Amino acid sequence: ADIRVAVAANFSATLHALAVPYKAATGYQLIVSPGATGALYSQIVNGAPFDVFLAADKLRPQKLEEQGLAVVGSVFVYALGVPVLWSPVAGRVDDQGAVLTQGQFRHLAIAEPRTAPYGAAAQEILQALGLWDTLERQGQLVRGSSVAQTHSQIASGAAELGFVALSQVRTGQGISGSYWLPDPALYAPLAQAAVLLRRASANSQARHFLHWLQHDPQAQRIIEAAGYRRA
Amino acid sequence: MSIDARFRLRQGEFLLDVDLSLPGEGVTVIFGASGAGKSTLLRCVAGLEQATAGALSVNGVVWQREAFFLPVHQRALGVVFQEPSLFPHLNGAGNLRYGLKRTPVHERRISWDDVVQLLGIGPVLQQYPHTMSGGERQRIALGRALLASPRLLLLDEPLAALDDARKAEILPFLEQLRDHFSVPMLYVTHSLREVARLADSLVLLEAGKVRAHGPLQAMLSRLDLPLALVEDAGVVIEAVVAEHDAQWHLSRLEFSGGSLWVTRSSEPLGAAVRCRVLARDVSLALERNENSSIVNLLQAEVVEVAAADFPAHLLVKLDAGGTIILSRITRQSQARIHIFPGKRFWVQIKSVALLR
Amino acid sequence: MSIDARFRLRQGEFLLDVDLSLPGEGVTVIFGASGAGKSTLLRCVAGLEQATAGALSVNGVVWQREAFFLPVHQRALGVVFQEPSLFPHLNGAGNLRYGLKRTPVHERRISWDDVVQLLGIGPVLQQYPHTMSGGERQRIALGRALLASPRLLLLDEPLAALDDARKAEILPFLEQLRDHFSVPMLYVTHSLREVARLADSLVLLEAGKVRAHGPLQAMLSRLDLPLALVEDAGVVIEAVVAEHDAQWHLSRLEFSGGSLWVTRSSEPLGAAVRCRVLARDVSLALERNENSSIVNLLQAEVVEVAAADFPAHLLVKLDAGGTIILSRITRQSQARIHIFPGKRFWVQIKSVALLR
Amino acid sequence: MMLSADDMTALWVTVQLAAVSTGLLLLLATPLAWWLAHTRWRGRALIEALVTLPLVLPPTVLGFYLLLLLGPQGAVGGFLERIGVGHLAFSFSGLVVGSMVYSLPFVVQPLHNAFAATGSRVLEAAATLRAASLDRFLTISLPLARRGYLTAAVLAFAHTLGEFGVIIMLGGNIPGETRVASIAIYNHVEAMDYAAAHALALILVVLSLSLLTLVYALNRRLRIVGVTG
Amino acid sequence: MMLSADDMTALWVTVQLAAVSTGLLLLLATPLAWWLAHTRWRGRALIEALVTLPLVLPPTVLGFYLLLLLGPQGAVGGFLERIGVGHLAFSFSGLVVGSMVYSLPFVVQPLHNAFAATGSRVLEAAATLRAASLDRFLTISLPLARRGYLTAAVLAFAHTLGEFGVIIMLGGNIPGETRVASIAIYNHVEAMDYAAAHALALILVVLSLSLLTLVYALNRRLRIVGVTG
Ligand SMILES: Nc1ncnc2c1ncn2[C@@H]1O[C@H](COP(=O)(O)OP(=O)(O)OP(=O)(O)O)[C@@H](O)[C@H]1O
Ligand SMILES: Nc1ncnc2c1ncn2[C@@H]1O[C@H](COP(=O)(O)OP(=O)(O)OP(=O)(O)O)[C@@H](O)[C@H]1O
Ligand SMILES: [Mg+2]
Ligand SMILES: [Mg+2]
Repeated sequence: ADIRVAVAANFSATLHALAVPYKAATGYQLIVSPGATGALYSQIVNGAPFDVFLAADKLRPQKLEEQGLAVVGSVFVYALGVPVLWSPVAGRVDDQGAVLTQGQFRHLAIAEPRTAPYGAAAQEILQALGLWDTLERQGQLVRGSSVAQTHSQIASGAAELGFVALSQVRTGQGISGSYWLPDPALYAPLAQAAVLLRRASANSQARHFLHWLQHDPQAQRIIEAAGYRRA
Repeated sequence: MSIDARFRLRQGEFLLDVDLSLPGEGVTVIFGASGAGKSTLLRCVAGLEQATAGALSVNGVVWQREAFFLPVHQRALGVVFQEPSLFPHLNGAGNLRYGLKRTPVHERRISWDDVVQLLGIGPVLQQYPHTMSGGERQRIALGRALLASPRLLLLDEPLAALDDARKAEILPFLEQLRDHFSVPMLYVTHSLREVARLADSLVLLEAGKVRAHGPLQAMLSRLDLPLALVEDAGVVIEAVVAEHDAQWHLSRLEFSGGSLWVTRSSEPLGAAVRCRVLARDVSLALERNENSSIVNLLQAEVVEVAAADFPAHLLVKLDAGGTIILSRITRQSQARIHIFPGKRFWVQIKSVALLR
Repeated sequence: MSIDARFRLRQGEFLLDVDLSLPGEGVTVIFGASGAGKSTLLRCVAGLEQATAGALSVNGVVWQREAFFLPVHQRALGVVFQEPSLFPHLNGAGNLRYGLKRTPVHERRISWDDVVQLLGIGPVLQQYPHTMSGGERQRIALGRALLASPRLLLLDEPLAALDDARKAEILPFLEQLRDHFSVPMLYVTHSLREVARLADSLVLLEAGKVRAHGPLQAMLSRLDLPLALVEDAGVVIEAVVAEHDAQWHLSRLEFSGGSLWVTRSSEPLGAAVRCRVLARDVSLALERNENSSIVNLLQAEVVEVAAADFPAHLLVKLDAGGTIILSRITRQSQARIHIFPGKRFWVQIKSVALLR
Repeated sequence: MMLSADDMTALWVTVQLAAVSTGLLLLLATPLAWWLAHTRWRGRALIEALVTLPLVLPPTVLGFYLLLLLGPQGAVGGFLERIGVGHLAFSFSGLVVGSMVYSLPFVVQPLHNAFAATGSRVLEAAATLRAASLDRFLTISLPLARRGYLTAAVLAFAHTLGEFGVIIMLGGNIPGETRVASIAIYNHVEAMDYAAAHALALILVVLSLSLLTLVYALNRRLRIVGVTG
Repeated sequence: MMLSADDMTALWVTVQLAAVSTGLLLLLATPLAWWLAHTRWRGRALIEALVTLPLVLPPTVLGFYLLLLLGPQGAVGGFLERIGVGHLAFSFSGLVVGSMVYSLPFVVQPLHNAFAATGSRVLEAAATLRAASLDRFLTISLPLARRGYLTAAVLAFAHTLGEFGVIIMLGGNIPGETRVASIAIYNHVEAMDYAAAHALALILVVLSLSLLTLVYALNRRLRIVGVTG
């Protein structure tokens, strides 16, 4: 009665929140293995015993599908990530993002654009604002290997501000500090896709969970409350 | 019964190049200056120098020959190294037990109690080597080698760090090993006293080569070897106990050239014993002189007169009824009482050391 | 001029407890059985045992007192340890230079060339310690200590690993240090020959305590100390060169009790020299006997007769005009020629070793 | 401070992993270190360098390569799969292998140094006392290399406790099997549950500190002598 | 095989970082290791355990705590900021500090062992030859601890080459300043650019292997003796 879920680290807290009502409703237990999407992908290619993969992007689930490691047609987007420019210090970030142009900071933290979707989004935003090259040239861009690391770098106070996931900073009490939500037009949507893995193709529970994740209203509510948008 | 050893080993500038056939029983002393190669020779015999080209057989058993090389641990050896190599993590008793435990019970011939008592190491059995004195370490090393009941003992100055009293206790024990257990020994020492006491034959090394070797008596009485020149030069006489004198605590020893009175021997009548007569203890007189504290008088004929190390001295080799005796005299005496080959004298021996 | 040392040091079961006032010049020999505490005493003097309760002053300079402790490297010492502690990463020359480099130029009194030549260590200067023979290591250690031009030498059996010939070369060098450079030495040895040759005073240690100490002559002529019992027992006589005999290569030494002929001395007439007369080389006669190779005859009066280590022997203490001489005789001789205190005899000395 | 049951499990897996891989590593590294200390072969330097190599790659990358090697399609994993043992990825055994590879240099180096420092004199003495080579090794070299073994064990154990990159890649963060404390901490951090992360880190630190202090104190107590005795 | 300019830069930063932090670490660890080898203080075991502690935490977590400490709001970073030096987060100097903390045990342990193995006899002999304690240290202890220094340097250097967790957290992956080779490889792997990852990994491995082999071979050539002489 266990479903093994490999989940992109940024979604792991939300998945834990989902697991509780899911278990209550079905009796099925989710075994959660968080990791970097790229690492999880490599592990699945090399035989990792996961039933379901909740990635941070759409690319890896699609690749697994192409490689025959996932059930064809099972890919769907379960959430859209929302990048946010954030600082734990109240008033440092204005709600127009003007702080970026005024340059009142030494370090701006982002996730690595090549490997983390939130990093890629941050790059697109900064490029759209025409700031990328300057910041890059002046060595002001600090990259974490994951968006969680970026959050740590900002939370520690070492970087004054940075682009993180809304899901990371939104709590039940709202968002502490100051933030700016960039216009979604500035970046490509951060589609996070799920896929049923081949070894679970006959696993009805795993299929049930994916169906529940995609369609159940309670699941949708929890995902939105965590700071994601609906697909 | 013999130990045949042929080695050629280069170490830096030094070349050891020996081809020896030594008696397979008794004590062979290796004698030579510092750096002559004594320790290296023992290491070759022990099999600790692997690179050695050579051959070695001990009483008929081949230990090394061309491609064949018996590993050290299969040679029933006991080695006392020049610098005691005790095991630092074992206490005195642990060190002693090391070889003992590895000796099959039926091969054990040497008793723990004897070794501990004779070497006087009871008090340090619980101590670790770094807390022992130099002499204590050396005695533990000796005991360790003995307790493995070796069939060949290689001893590299085993008594150098010990006082005379302690030496006097250990030497008879080594003699016992040699005689009762017939353990042959190769024994490195700089002490002529130990040579005289223990040696049956003698190898004289010089710069890695054998200068001379042979039975003890023959070697000691050769005037052409440096042995004759040292202060303690002298001969060793093999004799038989002929009489015990209870009143004066003396024993009379008989040998081919006459007889000698020595300190009372514990050996029974008829036993073979050995005594040492130092060249400097021997004086020559024209007449028999009874009114002196010198008790030992022999008649002998001068065989050879040779220069000694000092110009003032001469070495005289005498034949007392077939037994060779050396005497160190001054040139002045030679002139005064006319000492030359062929002439007979009364040989006065001030002191005779009974060795066995 | 004196070395005042008081130490109390416990090491396991062993307790060193000494309070000594030693002459601040010349050689003081520390004598004692293995484990008596000789090395420990030297370590205390060197300052290598920090935990020591005690006091030490060397010729007026305080090295240790209650709370004060002069660090080892500020004591102008030379130490030769019982087991040579050469620096394994330096070759022979590097080891020799170590102390030399740290000695201010104006304090250097001992020449490199002398040391290298006298110790015969030229051939091993480029070798590293692990390739040297035991004796070579010991000589390098000695040279290293000497080249630091110490004001006090602590020598722990410095010649134990050496052959007699080598010893005979080194001893005069040590004497020279003592006399020309007035370097006092504390010298541990088991060799009575070295004692006689070098010592000016003697400390006898037993189980960590001082059994006896005093000037050499007094110590050697005491029949109540174990020193008198060993085979090499004998006295040392201070004399003056009175005559040289070119023909016989002899020199005549004069002292209060008469005169002795010895091997030709290189000292000029009038020089003070030292010679050694072993108890077993001394015989007693009722009459003067000229027809013997014994050249040295003295007249002396018996002072004391004591038992020796063997029941057959007696030790006789004689007074030859103020100079004490020991003789080892047999009980039989005593009975035959009636030796007892007060009686005068002709003392025949078979051999006299000229020491200096 | 309360730990979740999951964290307790992770801690327990960690301790097991560290103990097992340290133990095995000491066993396996011993002959290698011994050989390095005694061989006169000229190619030795290359082997020494190879031993150090696991340190040079970033742990995750090393983990990645190990995954390729030990996974079902890898040379080793595939072979094990075929002979019925099963491949090593995502299993406790796989983690043990990974930790051993990664900690290899910390074990080989101190042992190598310890064996080299023992010197040949005592071994020669043992040989003359009828001890064959394995016997000599067990009764002389091993006890005299005690300090080296302590260092090796401590470094390997501590390193495995804190290891993360190799383990997450090769083990896959599976609760109860391959989720160790370091990964649990990572999970907390990724989930922004800093309090839980700090708590677990603190417990890890306090436990290790007590254990290490105990080990070092015991070692001092048992210490007998330097090698030169 | 062609490397991108970025990768070349990262490689160069890596080498600089490894060289500087290894060098500084050897300097700083020497007195600590010496003290550990010679003190008889009972609390020594605790200090030994503390030295090992950086290994116990997962590198990213250690990096996080270091970031807290060295960042502008940290005790150390804040102090440096006030005296005008600037805090250490996201700078090369910060990386040096981080690497040093993380590699501390690999340096202290071998040096400690080497100093302990030297034994007191040669030091006593040196003292009797007028060498004061610093002099003895420089002329006797140091050369006799050569093997320990080699091990320490190799482990610290190699470990810094492969270090990833501490560095990315503390350094922030700034090209030309704090982006090192390990991060670049990691990124290639994560981005599924395996060719680039393999290329860079291979270069790192080959470079290290050559360097280490050279070092070990030279050491063999220079090797004079064991400690027991
Ligand atoms: N690796 C080497 N390089 C150069 N010379 C060496 C080497 N190994 C040994 N020797 C030399 O070989 C000679 C013989 O050494 P060995 O230890 O056999 O002498 P020994 O007769 O035992 O002397 P001792 O009485 O001083 O102990 C010595 O002069 C030593 O310097
Ligand atoms: N830590 C210790 N525990 C127990 N006994 C010790 C300790 N350290 C030294 N001893 C003992 O102290 C005694 C004196 O040692 P020392 O080295 O001074 O003797 P020594 O007179 O130089 O003897 P040798 O002539 O054999 O060199 C020895 O019996 C030794 O066993
Ligand atoms: Mg020798
Ligand atoms: Mg001693």
